[in-house]
Amino acid sequence: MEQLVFYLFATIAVVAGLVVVLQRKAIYSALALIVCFGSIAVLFYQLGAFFIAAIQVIVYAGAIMVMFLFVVMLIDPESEFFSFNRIRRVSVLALPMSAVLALILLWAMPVLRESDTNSQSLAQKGSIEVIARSLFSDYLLPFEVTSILILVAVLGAMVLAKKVD
Amino acid sequence: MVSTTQFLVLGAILFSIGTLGVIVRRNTITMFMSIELMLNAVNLTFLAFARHFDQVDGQIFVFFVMTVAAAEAAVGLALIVLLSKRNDSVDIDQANTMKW
Amino acid sequence: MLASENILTTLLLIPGLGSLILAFIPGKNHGLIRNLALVITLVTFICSVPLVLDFDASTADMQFVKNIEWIEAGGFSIRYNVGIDGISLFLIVLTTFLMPLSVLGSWSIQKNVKAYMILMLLLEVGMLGVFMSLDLVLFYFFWEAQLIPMYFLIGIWGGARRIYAAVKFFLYTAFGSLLMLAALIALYFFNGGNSFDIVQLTERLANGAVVLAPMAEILLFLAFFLAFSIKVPLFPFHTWLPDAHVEAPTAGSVILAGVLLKMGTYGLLRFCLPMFPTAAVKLAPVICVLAIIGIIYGALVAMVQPDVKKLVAYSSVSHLGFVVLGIFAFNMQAIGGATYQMLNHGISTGALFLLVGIIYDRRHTRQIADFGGIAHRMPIFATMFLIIALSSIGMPGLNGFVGEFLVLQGTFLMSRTYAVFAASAVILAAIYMLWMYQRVFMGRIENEKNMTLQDMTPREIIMILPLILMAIWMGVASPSFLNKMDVSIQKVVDRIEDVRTDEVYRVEQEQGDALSPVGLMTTSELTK
Amino acid sequence: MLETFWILLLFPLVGAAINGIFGKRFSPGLIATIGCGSVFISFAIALLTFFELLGLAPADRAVTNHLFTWIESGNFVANASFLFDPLSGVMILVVTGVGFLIHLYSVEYMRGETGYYRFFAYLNLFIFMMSTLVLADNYLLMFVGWEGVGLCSYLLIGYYFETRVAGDAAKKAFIVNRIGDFGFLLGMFLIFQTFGTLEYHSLFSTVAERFPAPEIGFGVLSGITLLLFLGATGKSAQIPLYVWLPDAMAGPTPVSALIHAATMVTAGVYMIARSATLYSRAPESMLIVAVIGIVTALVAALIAIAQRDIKKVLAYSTVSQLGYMFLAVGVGAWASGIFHLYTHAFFKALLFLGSGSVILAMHHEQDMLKMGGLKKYLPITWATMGVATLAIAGIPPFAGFFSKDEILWNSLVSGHGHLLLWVAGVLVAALTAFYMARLMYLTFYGKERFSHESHGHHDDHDHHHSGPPKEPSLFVTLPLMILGVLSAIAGLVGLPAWLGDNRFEHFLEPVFHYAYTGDGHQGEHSHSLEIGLTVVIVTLALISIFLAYRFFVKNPAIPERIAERFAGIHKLLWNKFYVDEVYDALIVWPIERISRFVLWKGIDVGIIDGAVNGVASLMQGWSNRVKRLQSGYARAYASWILFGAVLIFLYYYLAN
Repeated sequence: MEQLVFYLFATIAVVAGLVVVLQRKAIYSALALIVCFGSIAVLFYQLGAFFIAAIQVIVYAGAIMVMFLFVVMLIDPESEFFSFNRIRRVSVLALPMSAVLALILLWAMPVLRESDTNSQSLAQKGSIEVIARSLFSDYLLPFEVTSILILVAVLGAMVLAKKVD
Repeated sequence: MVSTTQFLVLGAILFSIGTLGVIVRRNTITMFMSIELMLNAVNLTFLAFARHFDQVDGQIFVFFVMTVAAAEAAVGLALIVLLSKRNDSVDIDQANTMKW
Repeated sequence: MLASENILTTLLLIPGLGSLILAFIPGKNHGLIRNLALVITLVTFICSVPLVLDFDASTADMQFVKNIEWIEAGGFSIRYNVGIDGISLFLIVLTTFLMPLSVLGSWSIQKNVKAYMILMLLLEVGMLGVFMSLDLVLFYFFWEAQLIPMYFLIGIWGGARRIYAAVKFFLYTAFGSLLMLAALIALYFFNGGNSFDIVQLTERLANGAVVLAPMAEILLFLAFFLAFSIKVPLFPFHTWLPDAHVEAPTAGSVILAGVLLKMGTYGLLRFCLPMFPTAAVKLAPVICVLAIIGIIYGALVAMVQPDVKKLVAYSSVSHLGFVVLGIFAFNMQAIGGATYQMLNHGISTGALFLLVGIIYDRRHTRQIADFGGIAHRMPIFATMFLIIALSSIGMPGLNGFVGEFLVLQGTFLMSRTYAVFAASAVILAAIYMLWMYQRVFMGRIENEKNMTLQDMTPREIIMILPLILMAIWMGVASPSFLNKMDVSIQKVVDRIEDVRTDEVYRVEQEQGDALSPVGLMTTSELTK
Repeated sequence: MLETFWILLLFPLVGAAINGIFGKRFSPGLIATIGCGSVFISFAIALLTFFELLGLAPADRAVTNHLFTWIESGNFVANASFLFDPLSGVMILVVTGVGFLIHLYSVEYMRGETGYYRFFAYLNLFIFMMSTLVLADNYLLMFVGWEGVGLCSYLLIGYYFETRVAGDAAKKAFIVNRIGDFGFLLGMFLIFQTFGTLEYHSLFSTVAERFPAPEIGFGVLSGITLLLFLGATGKSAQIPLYVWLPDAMAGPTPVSALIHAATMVTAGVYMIARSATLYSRAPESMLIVAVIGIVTALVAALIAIAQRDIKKVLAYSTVSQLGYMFLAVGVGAWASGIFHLYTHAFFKALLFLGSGSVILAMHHEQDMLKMGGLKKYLPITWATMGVATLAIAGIPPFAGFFSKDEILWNSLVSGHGHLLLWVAGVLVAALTAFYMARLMYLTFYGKERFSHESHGHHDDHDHHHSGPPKEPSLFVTLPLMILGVLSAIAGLVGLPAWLGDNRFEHFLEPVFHYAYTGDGHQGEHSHSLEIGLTVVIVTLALISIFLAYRFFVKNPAIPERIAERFAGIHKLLWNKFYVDEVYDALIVWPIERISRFVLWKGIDVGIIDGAVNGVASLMQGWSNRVKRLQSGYARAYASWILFGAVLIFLYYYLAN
């Protein structure tokens, strides 16, 4: 059952990913990406990261992607054709190189002893409480810094968006 | 039970797809989305290892990656808007002034 | 007045803080800035006088030492360690002496006076620091620190090709100093990672506490030597000098020739000889030949220069060749003469550049062909120029002669051939200086623009007069300087002699007394 | 005065300083008073000291004044200390005495010049330097004076610096002198290296100790003496460095008289006499000195015959007479050399001053072919110059006769002498009589070849009245008369052996105490031989004068015909054997060209800077290529990142 779920959503994720990359219209790409994120969220859940899975749906698929959609609608990008005319030499290499990258990543995959996998405490580990405890003790400083980062990002976005002429 | 390796393979595939997208697409927004895809692939790997080693740190890290991604998206999209207004296009190849 | 250990620090602080004060003065207030800079440099000079008065000429140890913690981390220790001996004493005084004069010589600067003066003061800090540092890292710090103000002085207030000249100057020097940095660090580790203390290191190298492999010694020597010889500059590393001099503003040239070049020769005396005597002895023939080439070559090239400043610049190459030759002749007269010649060159070439600056301010050209007969219009200027030119070509009774004579005599004791070639510069110097003098000052005024030239103003006379008096004093009363250097130089010479005797001994051991080796001959010649 | 004779040096120095710094505001009278007064005081002190010296026993006649240590480094010490002994006594008297007279002369001669104060300052400075030279008690201090007089000579030759000729001549004089100084310097180094001191007394006693007999072959002493001699040839205008002296006549005439006739140019002779101890032990050098001396004398005398410029004739005559002096010291007749130096100072100074008087009267015309018949206008000048001419021609009982006779006699009979030297010497004596008589006849006799109107070529000197030439004032004629008297009688202090006692020689003897005199042949020859030779020489001189009379007064056409007949030789002589041109082509031109085109443009700019800039442009070239990677296309950058990442992964993958 678990395997079935995994393969189902993994396939959806890969296909959706390919659509994102290959689709000419940005709006379709965005929608495909949402699908992809959703299926990845399922996989997160399967990994026991319940909290992260929830955030994935809420923040990523929800907030960020909506922002993307807004932008797509706002500037209405023209359809794009695959063309290598500008930087032919580099782009021609892109596909094989991506393939090589994938191959290397697969080849280099660490051989993990599955027996080491410790899934007894999945529920505990993934619980909000565990994460929160860690976040507000060991990772307090990075956490706070992140808040400043977001603040800066918000301000930056505003300044940038406003600055036109 | 799904093994860690399976997740890692999936992560690798997704990452490569994202990479391909960044390189071949000229549409800035699509490039951006490809980057998000790559980030997610990485997140997947993080979580796989978190489970594998039974540690919460991986999840924390994913949390941070997401925050950064959000911030990045905010600024990045603002930039895209700006760029499209300036160039009347979201074609990345038209924004080629950053060179010698 | 001041605790003796604090004098040197005070010397660093006055111009340093002075530049800070200048930073807070409104930039438009040119007059105030100039006068303040003058006062600051003068005060520095006055504070350096006690160094000469209180200097104990009977010891070769460092004096006025201040040694405190600077950067300490575990066993790693970089200290603020300053002090002087007979070699650096007068170089410091020379620096403080030339600074007020160069500030006076910068009155015609109109562009961004404030930044200019601040850079001048920082430059003084850097130069003084180089001469008084007793810690390798501190030395390196100042060595690099003076580079930056000079770079800007040339690059901002220079002539038409100033950028090229500034970059060339910077790259040449930086190239050398990087090698030196590597050598410094190597020395630190050879010293057992103990300290960067120059005095301690020299002693440990001398008494065998630190032993360098022959190859290591040669490499370290070369690393230091290259840095210093570029600075000197020794042929064939000299081509940055004419460009830098020609493009630099007057004061820049004065400082460059008067002090900066001395840092190279000072380094040779402070590092190369006492620390790596064996390598120095081994490589001396090559270096001496380069120095002699520089002497003759510089003079010949100076002869045909159409630009007065470039002529003086090439003459510096020639003069500094004398200094290097003297240093590598390894005896009292030669090294004493070389040290004296450093001061002489600072005085006379500094004055020459100031004088060229005076005429440049009036005519905005330095081409010899543009002048001629200006002795009519500027008799005082012509007279002063002549005195300084004579001092530069080694007229007895003026300073240049004493140094040149001692160097040549010392060289003669080492090798007659070298001395003969080097002495030929006596002739060449007369040719290039007097030929230039004739073309600039004698004859009728052909160029209409020269008809309205004004003679020197009181400010300019005040600027040159101390240098002339100094030239005469140093030419007549040389013992008042040489006596203070003697012991320190003797120490360097002794160190070299130790090595040479060892070397001779070694060669004797190896060869028996079947053949008399070259080294033996030179030593026996010396001891005769 | 013996304890403090050094103060005589101060007066000219102070005089020079006062006139040099403040003279511009002084009246000419004040300037002249300071200038002449300071030298006169020096002369008076010198005279006093000299008489005190005479009061001492001959062996004690060497007094040293130590002032201060000048240079001290290691075992090298040079003091500023001065020595008064018979040799320097004679020299200082000549220097300050003749110097004073010439100062006096200049008061009138230079009147009205713009740089009056400058002139007197330089002249005083010269007296100071020359006094230093002769009074120094070590070689290094002598070198100070040696260079110092060179400098003053430079300044004074270049006095009329607005003319190109003067500037060139000044520079040439200084540079040629410097070539000599190069030798002098090396000589000093060699002395110090060998003997460890430069101080006369200790040096000479050491030399006498270490070299009891002359060295055989070419040794260290020969090296030292030849190097010093190189210095002497520069200063005293001997072959090969004599070329500067004729040009030096571009300076004012009093300068020519003082520096380029009476004092400075004799410094070389003085120096060799001073170093007699060294020279007498280096027979090879002695021979070279003598040969160079006599060859110079001959060459210069030949050139003098064909010159038209009155001062040029005198200049070559000086070179020639200096050659005599070198012949003297070259054959070991030190005292004779100094004796000739001493008499020559009087009559040659007189000749120059007289020629100055003529030039003044002729409104700065120096060509003798444009003079003639001046006797009736300038009687005093004529008379005094006549005395000097007789003196230089060696006609008894004038001063030159005694000194020249001594030299020629010694060149024949001394240990270093040779018949050839004597023959050449006699030839020079005859030539000297001839060209000097020519000078006199062309100038004072025959037709007047000038108009009475203005002759001034130099407008700026035209402060003298036009009209018939007339004798200048007492300032000019007084020195002439005093020198005339001295030229006539000065020789009497050194009578030849057959006439009595050579007191001059005896007086100088203690100075040459350490000189080697082992195998001298003097005294073996009879007085009758000496008298006979003297008669021969005097007769030859008289014949020469007669010939000159025939040529230049009686029948002026003869010289022209001779000149036409031997056009080649005449041209050669007129152009001074083309020595200047040869030096120019062989030395000056190549050095200048090589410096400019090979060293500067070739090596400096071409190779060294070329290499440096080459490295820079190589870098630039490569970065020009590499910078294309920076295309500005974000996707390209991304591809490169990917490429790099792949490489890194590959590396790790393959490495494991």
